Amino acid sequence: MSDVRDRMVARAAREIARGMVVNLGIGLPTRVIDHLAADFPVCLHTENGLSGIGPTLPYEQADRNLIDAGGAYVSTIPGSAFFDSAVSFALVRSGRLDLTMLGAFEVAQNGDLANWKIPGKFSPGAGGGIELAQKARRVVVLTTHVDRKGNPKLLEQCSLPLTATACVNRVFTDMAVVDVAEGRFHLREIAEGLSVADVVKATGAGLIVPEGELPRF
Amino acid sequence: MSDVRDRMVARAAREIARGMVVNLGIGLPTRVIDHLAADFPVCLHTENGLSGIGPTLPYEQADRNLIDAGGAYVSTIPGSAFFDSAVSFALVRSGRLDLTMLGAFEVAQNGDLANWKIPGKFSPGAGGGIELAQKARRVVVLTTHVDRKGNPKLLEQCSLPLTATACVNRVFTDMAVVDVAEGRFHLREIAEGLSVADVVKATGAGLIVPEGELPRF
Amino acid sequence: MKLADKSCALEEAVSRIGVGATVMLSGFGVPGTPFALIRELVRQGPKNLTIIKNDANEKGMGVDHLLAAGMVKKLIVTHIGLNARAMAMMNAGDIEVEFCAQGMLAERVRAGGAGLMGFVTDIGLGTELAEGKTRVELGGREGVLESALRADVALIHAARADTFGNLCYAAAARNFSPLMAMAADRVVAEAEVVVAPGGIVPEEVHTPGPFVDHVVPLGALGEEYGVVRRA
Amino acid sequence: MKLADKSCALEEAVSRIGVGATVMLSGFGVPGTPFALIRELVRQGPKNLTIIKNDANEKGMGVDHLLAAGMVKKLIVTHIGLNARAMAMMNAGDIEVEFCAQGMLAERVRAGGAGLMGFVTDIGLGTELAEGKTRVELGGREGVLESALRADVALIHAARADTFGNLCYAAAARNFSPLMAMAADRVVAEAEVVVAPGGIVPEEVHTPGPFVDHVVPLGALGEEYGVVRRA
Repeated sequence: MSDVRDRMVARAAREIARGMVVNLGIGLPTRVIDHLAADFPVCLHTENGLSGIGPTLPYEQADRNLIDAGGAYVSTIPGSAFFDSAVSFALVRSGRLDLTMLGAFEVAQNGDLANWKIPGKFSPGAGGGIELAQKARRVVVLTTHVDRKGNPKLLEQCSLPLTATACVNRVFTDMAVVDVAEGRFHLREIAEGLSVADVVKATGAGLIVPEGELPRF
Repeated sequence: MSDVRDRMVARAAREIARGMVVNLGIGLPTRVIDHLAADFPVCLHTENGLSGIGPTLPYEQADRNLIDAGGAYVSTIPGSAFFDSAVSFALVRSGRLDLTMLGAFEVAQNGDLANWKIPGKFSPGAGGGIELAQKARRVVVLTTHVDRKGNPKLLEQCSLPLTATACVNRVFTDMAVVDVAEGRFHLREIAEGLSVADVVKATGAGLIVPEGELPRF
Repeated sequence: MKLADKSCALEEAVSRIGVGATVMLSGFGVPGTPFALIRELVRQGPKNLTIIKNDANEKGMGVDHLLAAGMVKKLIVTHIGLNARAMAMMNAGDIEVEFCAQGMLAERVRAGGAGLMGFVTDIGLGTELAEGKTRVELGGREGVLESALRADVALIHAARADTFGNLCYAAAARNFSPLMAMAADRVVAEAEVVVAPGGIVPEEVHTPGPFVDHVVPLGALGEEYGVVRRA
Repeated sequence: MKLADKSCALEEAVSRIGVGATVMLSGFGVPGTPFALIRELVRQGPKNLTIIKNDANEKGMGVDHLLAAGMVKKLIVTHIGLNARAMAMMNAGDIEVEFCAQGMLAERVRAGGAGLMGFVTDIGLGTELAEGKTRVELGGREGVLESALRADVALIHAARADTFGNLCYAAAARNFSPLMAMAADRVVAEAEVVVAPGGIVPEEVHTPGPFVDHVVPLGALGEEYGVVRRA
């Protein structure tokens, strides 16, 4: 993982407050685990039926029945619990999930999220993402600021099918930390070595930039 | 319990086929247990969350957490399972309950059952009776043939609020075994010492009487 | 990572139940009724409560104390036949009583706990239980709409808990507990035994810790928890 | 009273799945997938099946065998991204695929198992998942109607069973099993270990025996059940 992505993930980890119940999506979000201290009180949830995820295990030590929703072999910690898929999403939908971190294809300035389908190209099904995005108390996105072709992922409007409407609270990218509030993107922090102009240029919607020096990550 | 009621309960016990899952309502139906052999394969269900009810226990041997829906202290048998109230009624509504035996205030010739409410006099709530009556694969009623005032309980139409419509398949009384089919009562068996005329007289609706000698219980 | 400690004193756990609150109480008869939490609620005395419970317990037990103290505005229950005070207060118009079929109460609470708005069922069709409910056609069949129930607070009795709030219930004391423990904004569990995280096997947890806000260790159990000798 | 013995041989347990049947399969990825029952189903070969499962497994495993054998008419799933054959067959129009949000699939199966007709939810509102679904207003909020799912047969993998059909699941292999085990007219459970009634503590049962029709003891587990090394 590149240095800036590692800093971005480390920064995102600070989003997690003591005592939260948190679901980390497949990909970059899962790597947030590496930045949580062993004695930090947090309950990680995975939608296939486990609260209290412990460290990921190498194949040699893996329990064949103990995976997370991304298929990684994980472990338990003291106080872990297993449950069925209905209970797992009851937890999500009834407001017991304090925070979810998700990937994104596109985020719109009103908080719309598209991260599950590219019509004609990629339609594997949404899995549990719909409910995580719609119902977690706080939704943050971890993503590159632009796609592989250099096109911005933060947009005025999403062009792809939505995962959920007006759900994203904050976006962590390899360039910036951006809040979504009152229908606009707000620049909060900026990666080391970049200028505000770099971020503005890479963003496909208006970006409200506060006065003064921005925190760096 | 009077001799004829005991014979009625014993007769009702023969209604239970091998391997059935059965719910026995409060009162007379519960006494059916005493007529089931120890090696007879049957799974008794109680709606407060137990499959595989074992014998009722005296207070000295009771487990404070182990009651049936009527509040009696019961026991488990090898293979018993506990579950919550949602699972318990899932079992009832999804067709896994082969048979229920219930009490009745009134049964109509179309199978309507009234057994939970006497407006202005007795309105304690229906408990689990509504779903047992509506959803058990087979519903049989155990009741006296007439009420305390001598009025018939088997009627052309129920006058009391219904528990469920067209649900009763068979009625065991202290006078007779009566089937409900095609909107009519059909006399099947008769208690020792009674005549068909006795039963007809005590029944508040037409009673189809087959040719020939009726079985006695 | 480790899991948070949610241990809480009895008084504090119950203290945020305000006037007019909706409170779910676990239990079917004696098994599962959180008698200690109810006694503390009576001591604190908020009025105008809406109580959601299977039944109204018996005289001198559980819900009956709330009724005697005049704290109850409404009961949502399946059966109150064993509590003469509840019957009398209902008949006198001193409390409102909403009766549900038992499995419907379980499902309505569960729907609330599962973050659903309601469900469609054919239970009660053709009886007065379906009166006034919205009819819905689904898959060519007719049903009625039943709405989800949620509460401000759920008071739950558990046989065992760990300090993170994982709960286990004994025998038929389970009944409404796992459902109500999902369906309230604040979930308080009293537990006969409280262990450290790791003291309950993950496969044997009945209510996962994330649903629970406070764990109250019980000391010696009061008389109400015991076998009831009715004879 | 004693409880019935539902032990059954593999071949017989699967034999009543006919052409055109709807079949639920437990499992989320490898954990919980009833690989032995699926292999026997492939051997028996009924066509035009509708398969309800969280996912389509990976290449050479579970559902993929059914797809390869041309036995599948329709998949009702949440995600098939790890099975290129399923994606290709969908894109070619060889199979129909109905996608559900994962928690919606869980709830639709559970509703079927709970004898409900459906439920009302706000999940998917404002997205294409809500398109074509009936709108319902409940408690002043708008939702969509989701219909219950049931199957002719559910094939379930359990870690332990008793001969009456009480089931226990291991770790994250539980996922859809307790839901599907309620939601089919015939429920077949394969089990790694089968014990006599009494061999499972009543409080630790995950699926109560009355829901289960057949218990198939597994011998040594095939390779498919093991840890998948993707690297």
